[in-house]
Amino acid sequence: MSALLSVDHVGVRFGGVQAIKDVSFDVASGEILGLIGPNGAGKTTLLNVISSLVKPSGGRVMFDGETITGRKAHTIARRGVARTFQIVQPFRNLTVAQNVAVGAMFCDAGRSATAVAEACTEAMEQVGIAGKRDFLPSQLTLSERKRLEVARALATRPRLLLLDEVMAGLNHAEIERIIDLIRAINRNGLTIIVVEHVMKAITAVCHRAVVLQFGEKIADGTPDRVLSDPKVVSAYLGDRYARRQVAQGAVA
Amino acid sequence: MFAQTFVNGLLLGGVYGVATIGFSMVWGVMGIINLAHGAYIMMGAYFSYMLASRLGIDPFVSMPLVMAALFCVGFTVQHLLLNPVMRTSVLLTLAMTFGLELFLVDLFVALFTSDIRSVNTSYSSQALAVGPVLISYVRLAAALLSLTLAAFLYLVLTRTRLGQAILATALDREAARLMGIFPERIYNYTAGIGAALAGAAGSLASTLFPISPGLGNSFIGAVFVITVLGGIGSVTGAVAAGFVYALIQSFAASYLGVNYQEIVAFGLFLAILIVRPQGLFGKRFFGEV
Amino acid sequence: MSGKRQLILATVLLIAALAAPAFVGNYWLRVLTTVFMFGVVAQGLNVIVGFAGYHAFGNSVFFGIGAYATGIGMTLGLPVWVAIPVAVAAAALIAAVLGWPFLRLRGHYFAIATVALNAAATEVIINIGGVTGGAQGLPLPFSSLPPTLLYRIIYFAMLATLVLATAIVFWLSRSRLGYALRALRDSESGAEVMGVDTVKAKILAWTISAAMTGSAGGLWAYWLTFIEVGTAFDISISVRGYIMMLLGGMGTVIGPVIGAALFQLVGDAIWSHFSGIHNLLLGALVMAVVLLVPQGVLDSLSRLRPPARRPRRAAEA
Amino acid sequence: MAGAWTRRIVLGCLAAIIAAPPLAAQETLKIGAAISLSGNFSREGGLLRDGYELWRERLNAGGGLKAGGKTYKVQIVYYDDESKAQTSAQLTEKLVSDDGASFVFGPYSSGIATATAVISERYRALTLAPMATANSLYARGYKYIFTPSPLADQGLVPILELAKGLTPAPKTVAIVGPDDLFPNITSDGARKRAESLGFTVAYTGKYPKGANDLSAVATQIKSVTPDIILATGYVQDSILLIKSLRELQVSPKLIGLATAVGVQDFRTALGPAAEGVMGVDYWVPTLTWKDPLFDDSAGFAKAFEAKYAKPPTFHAASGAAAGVVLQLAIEKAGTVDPTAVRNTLLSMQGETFYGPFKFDANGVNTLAGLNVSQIIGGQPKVIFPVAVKQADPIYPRTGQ
Repeated sequence: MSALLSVDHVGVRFGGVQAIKDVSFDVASGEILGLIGPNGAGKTTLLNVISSLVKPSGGRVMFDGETITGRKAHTIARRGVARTFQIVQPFRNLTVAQNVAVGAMFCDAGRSATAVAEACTEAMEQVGIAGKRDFLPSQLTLSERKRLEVARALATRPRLLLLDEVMAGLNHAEIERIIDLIRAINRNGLTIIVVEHVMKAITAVCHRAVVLQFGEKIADGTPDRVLSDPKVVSAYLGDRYARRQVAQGAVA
Repeated sequence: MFAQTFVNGLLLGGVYGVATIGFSMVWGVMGIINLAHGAYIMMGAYFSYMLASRLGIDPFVSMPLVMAALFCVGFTVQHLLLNPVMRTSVLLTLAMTFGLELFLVDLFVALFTSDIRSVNTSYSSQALAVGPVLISYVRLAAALLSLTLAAFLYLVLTRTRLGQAILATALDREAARLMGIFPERIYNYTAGIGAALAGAAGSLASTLFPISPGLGNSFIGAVFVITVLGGIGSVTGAVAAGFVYALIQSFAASYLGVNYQEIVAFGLFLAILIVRPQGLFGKRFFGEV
Repeated sequence: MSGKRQLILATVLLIAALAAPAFVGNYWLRVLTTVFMFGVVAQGLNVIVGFAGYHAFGNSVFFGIGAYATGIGMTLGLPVWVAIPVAVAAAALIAAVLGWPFLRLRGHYFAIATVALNAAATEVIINIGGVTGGAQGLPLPFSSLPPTLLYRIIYFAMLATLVLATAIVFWLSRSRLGYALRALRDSESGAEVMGVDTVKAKILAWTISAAMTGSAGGLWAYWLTFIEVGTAFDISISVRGYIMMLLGGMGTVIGPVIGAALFQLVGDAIWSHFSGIHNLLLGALVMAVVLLVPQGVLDSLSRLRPPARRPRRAAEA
Repeated sequence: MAGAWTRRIVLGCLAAIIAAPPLAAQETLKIGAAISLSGNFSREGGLLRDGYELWRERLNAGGGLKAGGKTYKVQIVYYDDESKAQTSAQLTEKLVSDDGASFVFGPYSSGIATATAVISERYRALTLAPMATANSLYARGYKYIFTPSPLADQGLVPILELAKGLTPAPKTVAIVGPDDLFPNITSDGARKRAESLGFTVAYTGKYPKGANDLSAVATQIKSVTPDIILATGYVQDSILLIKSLRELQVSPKLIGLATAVGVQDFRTALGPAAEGVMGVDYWVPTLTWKDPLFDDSAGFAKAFEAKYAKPPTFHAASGAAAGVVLQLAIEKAGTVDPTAVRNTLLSMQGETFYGPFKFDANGVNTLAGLNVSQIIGGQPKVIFPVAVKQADPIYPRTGQ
């Protein structure tokens, strides 16, 4: 498997705060990578660097063999990197179908109106919101809005999908549906980075996980191995608790 | 001339500061650009004038009264006119305050005619001579009172429960609500305080400038520039920027020519907006809008 | 209101406007011309505010630029039909150049920056003097056509400009650019990560907006034959346009035109009966509109329609 | 035009119902006036209207206007132009095309008048513009606009002429004013005249219109210590300027304003600081010119005070004088056809209480003169021209 995306010694500084410190990892084509860490670890910032909403102060990001650092966000989107936002950002005054259409419209300039409509319908059906196509986002449930977010991203026909906490705030049944959805879209060959707090989901869908703490990468490996790493446990639960857990061999 | 120019700017800066604080605070806390702020200043000046001409109360003495009256105006306007609109869209408040400004200015034309009035005190023309530099007593008093007011407001905001509630609401309205603060009530108080400060500025202006219903218009441009210069919502920033603005204007007028003072001010304003929208003096005191 | 209804309404209005000169005197012709002029200004604002969500309160700067460029062009000997297009191009070019720094500002900051731009332009025109006439104002060459003919020509020219502006907004409402603008209005980063070149879209929108506003200014200058900075760069031109756009419904195709007609005609009715206090009443009217029909009159008329078909709401900060 | 006719008929019927019994035989002469009753110029516009109104009332009370064997009642249709050129133009169009006014009384300020003159010109409606005196307006070749008042470039000239004869002879002059159409012309005119009279113009300054503080101007003026300070501003900024000069203890030998110091609120606003300030006035109550309607200036002042219970200002006087000029021209022409009246105006010479008039082809009154008053003991006293003076000038100025 060749690397579709490589994050190469990326650092981000906001004023005096080093939000990301020298983080490197690769994502292979077809892989689902989990990106986890406690609040404030810099996960969303890292996604922002990949989709170029934030400029890194050091390092670079390569996508499909090309450096994309410093490119405009929309050109990166057009190259095939799609994402969702942790706090959903639907276009409030556009209907569900129009929301998805924006994604379909701009990532391939040559697409005809019918092709746009087809891509829209396909994306909405895939996430299961086709029945709500004429609703406004404010009329959707949270779960539906999260799926709308995914549908918009899918409509851009991406090669890499960045999902930022699409499960946060959802109930069990809804989380199951999203997990099924992620698996299904991955089966179509889409590479995915999942940022998530729901550990069950990470272990269920990810092939591999990267752990960040205070902007630094502290672990990288299969979900099971990573989650039993003492450093990771202490990052989440504090040092003393971690030592005890490791001693008892009861992690995860 | 250099020293006199410097003193001119310094003396005026305080009044500019007071004229700006209320506007800046309302903008910072609620996201409302109150275009009627100039009308509030004008109303303050008329109240002072009335008290001085009818009852013979010196504007410096009647200022608390004027501030109380304007507090009520600001509070009521916020409660009846602005809070309902804010539920729809914050930017619509701009249209609302535009309408209010038209209404108030014309109301005062109808009440007082557009005759020009002025408060003349016995010490109006007296000045303290420091070497070749003259310091008008009225201007000096106005400048010192401005600083006192700004300091007082700063203490209210940082040391009282109301002040803390205002700051909390500015930072995060929803979080404030969770903490048991009713944002709309805080908005009423904020608007009241903003209007009271405008009233104070009007009071001071009545001692320095001729009074007419258009008085506020001549201030509102400066108020905008100073707000942005000082950082939106910042009390200390507004005062500091008031002095900076007045000094720049004073020097631009003296050394480039009086007709350049506005172009320099607006140029500066645009430059700051584009290069440093958080204002000259560091971070915003209140939350992002 | 659905697109179809808007189209029917627009057609009816257009026919009425085309027929009007046969029925009304020169005064009403002038009133209607003023309505069209503000309709163009409101449509210009609709593009940048209603679609892109950038509240350009100081758009009157392009009105002034259009007026002054036309005035200067004509005093230098250009015929009016050359001077106005040149002026429109000048307004559009200035918007395109200034768009890059200005449109990086958001919300209130952008709104205020445009106001400052308008004030700065005023000062620049005064201080340049010479060809702009400075504070003395700029008289345009006096047309020798008889008033009835001249004012009809201006009427139809203003109407044509309004129709063109409305057609552009109609095109925008269904074009890719329109989608891009509405998307970035609601979420700029959301639009960016979906492949929308937001910088280009915004600058394009402001350029279109400036061109519309500039053409209104150019025609106005020719119409009035004497322009001063205070009247050409009067901020109340764009504030009025803004209120008209709100009144009719921002982001709709013909809302701003309806708003212009309502506001201007009601305003005229007010000052002819209440001279001296009309600003008081106008202010009260503005407050009432904002308080009672903030979504615009078109929207209020269509409240009974199924919610999902409801036109866009007023964009929020 | 059908719409206009419908409206006229409806309005006509309404008017007939209301006004039918008393007047039927007499004809009406309609004059249009779009003036500022709100906005920046509401105050001056209101004063001007007072003058027009007084003329109309007095004329009608005396039986009306007689021309060619007919008697006309004069009706003036007023609209508020909001101090905006665009609105004024629209209303002037309404007046001449819709309301059927063939004569127009001009608005306050040259800027607005320049926008409306083009319309009355196109419709050949004769306009008398007593308060629009910018030279540029009368240099455009318009045929239908006339002003009984002197032009703006003369605005400060009489003070300079007066100063020339004073002892100790003043030498240096500072000229300051807002950057605006009318003041700029006055300023240029004063500078040229001062130089030709042998004064040294030590300082000329323009401040932005609507400036809220003039200490910078006062500081600059102080640094050149001129003998004479001339200000071209309006009432409000003149008050501000004098306050600022006073605060910085700038005390020249002479302060001269292009605006009338007789205006009530000028004196009340400044109090003792107004003492000794000179101002140019289009009209003063001691003038001895005669006309058949008001007799002389004292008669005008009396009639004005009887109606409005306040002393008249030059705005009102110029408005009433414009009415008298029109009245004399119509009576002489014997017709109310505007073009005929215009030709009469060009050929005739006459006088009103306001002063004598004889118009050149551009509509400028070549005989117009100006007066100077000074605040002496809290009251405005006429000091120039010598023939009508009430007091000798106090010079050097002693007021503080």
